Amino acid sequence: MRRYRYRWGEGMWAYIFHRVSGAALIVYLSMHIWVIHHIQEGQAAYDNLMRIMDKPVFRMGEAALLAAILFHSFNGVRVACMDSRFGMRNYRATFWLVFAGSAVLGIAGGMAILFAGK
Amino acid sequence: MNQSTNKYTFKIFRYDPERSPRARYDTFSLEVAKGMTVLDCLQAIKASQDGTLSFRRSCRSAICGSCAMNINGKNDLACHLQVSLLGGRTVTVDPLPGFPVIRDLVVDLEEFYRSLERVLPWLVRSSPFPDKELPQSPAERDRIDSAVNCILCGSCTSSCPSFWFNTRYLAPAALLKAYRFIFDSRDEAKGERLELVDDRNGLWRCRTIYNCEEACPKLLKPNEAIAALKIEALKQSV
Amino acid sequence: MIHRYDTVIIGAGLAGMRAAIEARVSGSCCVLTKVFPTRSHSGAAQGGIAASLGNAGEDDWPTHMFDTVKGSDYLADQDAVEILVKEAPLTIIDLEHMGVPFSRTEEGLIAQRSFGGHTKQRACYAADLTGHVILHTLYEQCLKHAIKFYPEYLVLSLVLADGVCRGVVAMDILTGDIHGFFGRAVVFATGGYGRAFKITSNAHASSGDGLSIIYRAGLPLEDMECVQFHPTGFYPSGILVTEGARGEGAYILNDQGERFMKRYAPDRMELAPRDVTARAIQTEIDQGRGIGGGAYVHLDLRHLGEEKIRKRLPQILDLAMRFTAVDALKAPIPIQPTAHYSMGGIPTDIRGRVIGDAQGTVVPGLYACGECACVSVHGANRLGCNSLLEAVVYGARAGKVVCEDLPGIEWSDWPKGAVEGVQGEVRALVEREGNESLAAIRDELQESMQKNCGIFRSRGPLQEQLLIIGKLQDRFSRARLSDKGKRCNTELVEILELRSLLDFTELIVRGALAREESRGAHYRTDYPKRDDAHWLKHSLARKGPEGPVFDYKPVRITRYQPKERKY
Amino acid sequence: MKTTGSWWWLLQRLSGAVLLVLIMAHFVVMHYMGFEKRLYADVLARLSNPLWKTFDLIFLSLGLSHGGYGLWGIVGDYCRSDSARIIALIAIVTAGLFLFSLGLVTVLTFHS
Repeated sequence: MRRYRYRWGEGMWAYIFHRVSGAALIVYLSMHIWVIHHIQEGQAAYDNLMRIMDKPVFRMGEAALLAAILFHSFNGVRVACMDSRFGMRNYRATFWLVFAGSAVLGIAGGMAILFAGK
Repeated sequence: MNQSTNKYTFKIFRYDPERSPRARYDTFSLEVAKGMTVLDCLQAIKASQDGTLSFRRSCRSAICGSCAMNINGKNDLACHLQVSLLGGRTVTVDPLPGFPVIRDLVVDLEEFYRSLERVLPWLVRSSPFPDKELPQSPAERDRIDSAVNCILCGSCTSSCPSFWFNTRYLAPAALLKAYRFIFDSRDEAKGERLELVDDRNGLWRCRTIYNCEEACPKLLKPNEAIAALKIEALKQSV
Repeated sequence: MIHRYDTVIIGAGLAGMRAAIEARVSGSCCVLTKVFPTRSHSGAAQGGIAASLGNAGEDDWPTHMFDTVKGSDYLADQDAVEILVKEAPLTIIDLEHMGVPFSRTEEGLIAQRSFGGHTKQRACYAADLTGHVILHTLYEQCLKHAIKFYPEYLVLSLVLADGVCRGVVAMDILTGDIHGFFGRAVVFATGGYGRAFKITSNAHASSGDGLSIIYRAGLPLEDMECVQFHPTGFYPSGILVTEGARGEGAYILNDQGERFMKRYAPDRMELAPRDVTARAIQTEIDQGRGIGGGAYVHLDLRHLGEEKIRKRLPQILDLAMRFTAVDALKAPIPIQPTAHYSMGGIPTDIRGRVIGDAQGTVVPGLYACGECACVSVHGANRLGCNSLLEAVVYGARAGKVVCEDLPGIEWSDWPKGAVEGVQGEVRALVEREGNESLAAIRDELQESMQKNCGIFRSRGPLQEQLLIIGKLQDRFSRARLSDKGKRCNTELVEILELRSLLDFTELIVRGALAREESRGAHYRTDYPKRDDAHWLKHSLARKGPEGPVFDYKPVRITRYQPKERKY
Repeated sequence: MKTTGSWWWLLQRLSGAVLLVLIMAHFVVMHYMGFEKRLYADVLARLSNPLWKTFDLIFLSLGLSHGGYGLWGIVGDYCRSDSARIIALIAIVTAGLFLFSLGLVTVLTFHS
């Protein structure tokens, strides 16, 4: 474990969050495609499934999905811009910008999902 | 004023496979005078408390790169870091992460040195040399300034998570070396070198973590060199 | 284990690697080095490398030669200097073609700046990292030519049989194993010995191991009393502040803010040679005109302007902040003289072959170049920028001469028991019982050398120093190691380095005591004048049955007859 | 066409940029335009529109390729054995193709 003993900074967290959110999105996308595939089984079965998906626990999942999408997207833009030296140089500040942006939008959007139609 | 002294605690990583397969931390208490660097303290500990403490050191003026180690969690040169500026009364000293430890603070840099050799690290020219120097404008020279100032201490590569997980990765130091020649106006092997860093353990393994930017004791920015190389590689393909 | 190479090179600084690049042509070649090649102390050279390129105003080699000879206080061998300065321009061009990233003029030529003792702008530089960039470029060239390195090998002894050099015995520091290196040609490029002094610009590794090995093998060492003190080292560490700072126009100021060099070298001011400037600074300090009466004066860069400082002296800016906590843009830097360079060393002829006596008898198979060698191009005082030049010019020459000589050198036999003898010696050292501390002996040696054999010398302190060294040598025989291991035993390395220091500091002191005159860096307050009638000669010290024995050989004077030296 | 890594690198960034737009649109429609948008009838209506069909197909293929390449990058970061890398590559491509065909079938064959 000595190999990984380092003072972890913003760059590390950005990397880990990006990786974890990316992996989570892959898992979600796979499930999503699989679930939507069930639309072939007819209206009743599908709408029933959608209603189950509307339960609070799944809504929380959706909120988490939103947060993952937001962070992964914004950080992706950050990395691309920093790599191509497009205006951004400070990796710490841009991380916090991305973090704050996805947190604010994620919480606001997540609330909207959780309490929609209630 | 110069006489004001202070007690510091040094927590130092110890490992000597000849004696024990287990690593441990030893703590030493030391009176630190004003202006003493971490290296001065290690020397003092070795001289008066424990002669078996092993570490590399040479120039003690921040140019040879021997004494790169992990101090309070950050890679740096022990010789140019004043203890009083570290903040806190405890200084934790570890060997550079990511490299196998030979003994105490001495790490095996063999793989690090080999990685440099993978980027054709010398000036290549096929056209004939003039009798005089090859002309180069000050602006062209400035372009490689940060890269030629690299002292090969290994701090950046050691701080790179991509390197920890895959030690075949070229890592920041070797990529900086590649940059040094790719952007040298006198060199004529740009394309060849770009192909070398395009290796599957090359340039694209950089995950933009930016630990290298912070780790470099000479305040060079290997990350910017890597970014420039990515763009250059792209330009070559289109 | 015995390794066989046609050429065995010891030391991977500028001289060693440059020699390797030449020597590889005529057979197998390896380089042993105590520290990894790019960690060699050549890399700490900052200001520049001299050559009469004429990129910044008219210049030619005779002027360079005269400056060098005058700088040496006429102790340099002029045939050797002539080779040095004549080959200098092509050597620089050659380095540039290898890839050395020199700083450039607006026209795209190699930039040149002024330097102490040089009457023209002839220091080719790369900001204030000249040694660093040349060292790294030579390492890159060695990689290109696939030269075999043995990094972190400490050479322990020279293998001589029937007066012929057969190789060396070295210890792999990381494993503690002792290896024999059997070679037809052995090139010493082991650097200097600044670590003999407390305040030094030199690396911890600059402990003069090569010189001590030569001395212990019964061969002579030349002009050991000539030790250069660099005028500007950071206070209190002694770390180097390049002469290039003054080359760019920095002032040296005393407590009254006076540019006191006008009293010591009115024509050259801050750009007087190092011996003159260092003595001037020390005199100011000794007479109580150091800053606040302390042991340092000021080096003021501020009037150069931020842009020039950042561009040409970036390293000094960084080091000043880190080692003296001074922002050189806003305040003057505290400086003091610091032990810097050893003009003396292993005597060689102008082809880099080591000579074994005052008559110039060559030791077959043994070569030396760089700071450890004494050709002598620096005489009693080296000019700044001439050391990198010497390392590269004479390194290459040694390599070429090896190529010429190799066809005439037969493989002989490796003397039986050479490795085992050293193994036993090292074992005995590790297992020795005693109560003396290695660090205490080293500290006392360095402190007393600084005090008694520093910039100003005289009979009393020198004699006292001889007694001190005698006592320390005695204590050394009872020094005990706490580290009994084999793997990466750095304490063992330190005690071996201390053994070297104790060997040759005695030669420095005895040489200084014998030379009853003041010449270049060697200054005797009891003999403040140069004495050409008696002392225009090189000293040679070799190991006798009861301590060192001195002999002398004449200085080779070709173009410039000695005259009064004024700046 | 010599430094092939740069192409993949560029494609990953371009697909990422397009996905950023698509996913926002998709998410807004599916989660903020009312629950009925997710039900059978609405989905059916949307998929009858060739524009939405195209949208979904682009979204599907870019999402899978971006994700698949990302996964391949992760494998490359941690995995040094060649055989394991090949197995991982086969697994990623197979899974990607399978999911793509599944999605393709859903989008193309589902209409009234």
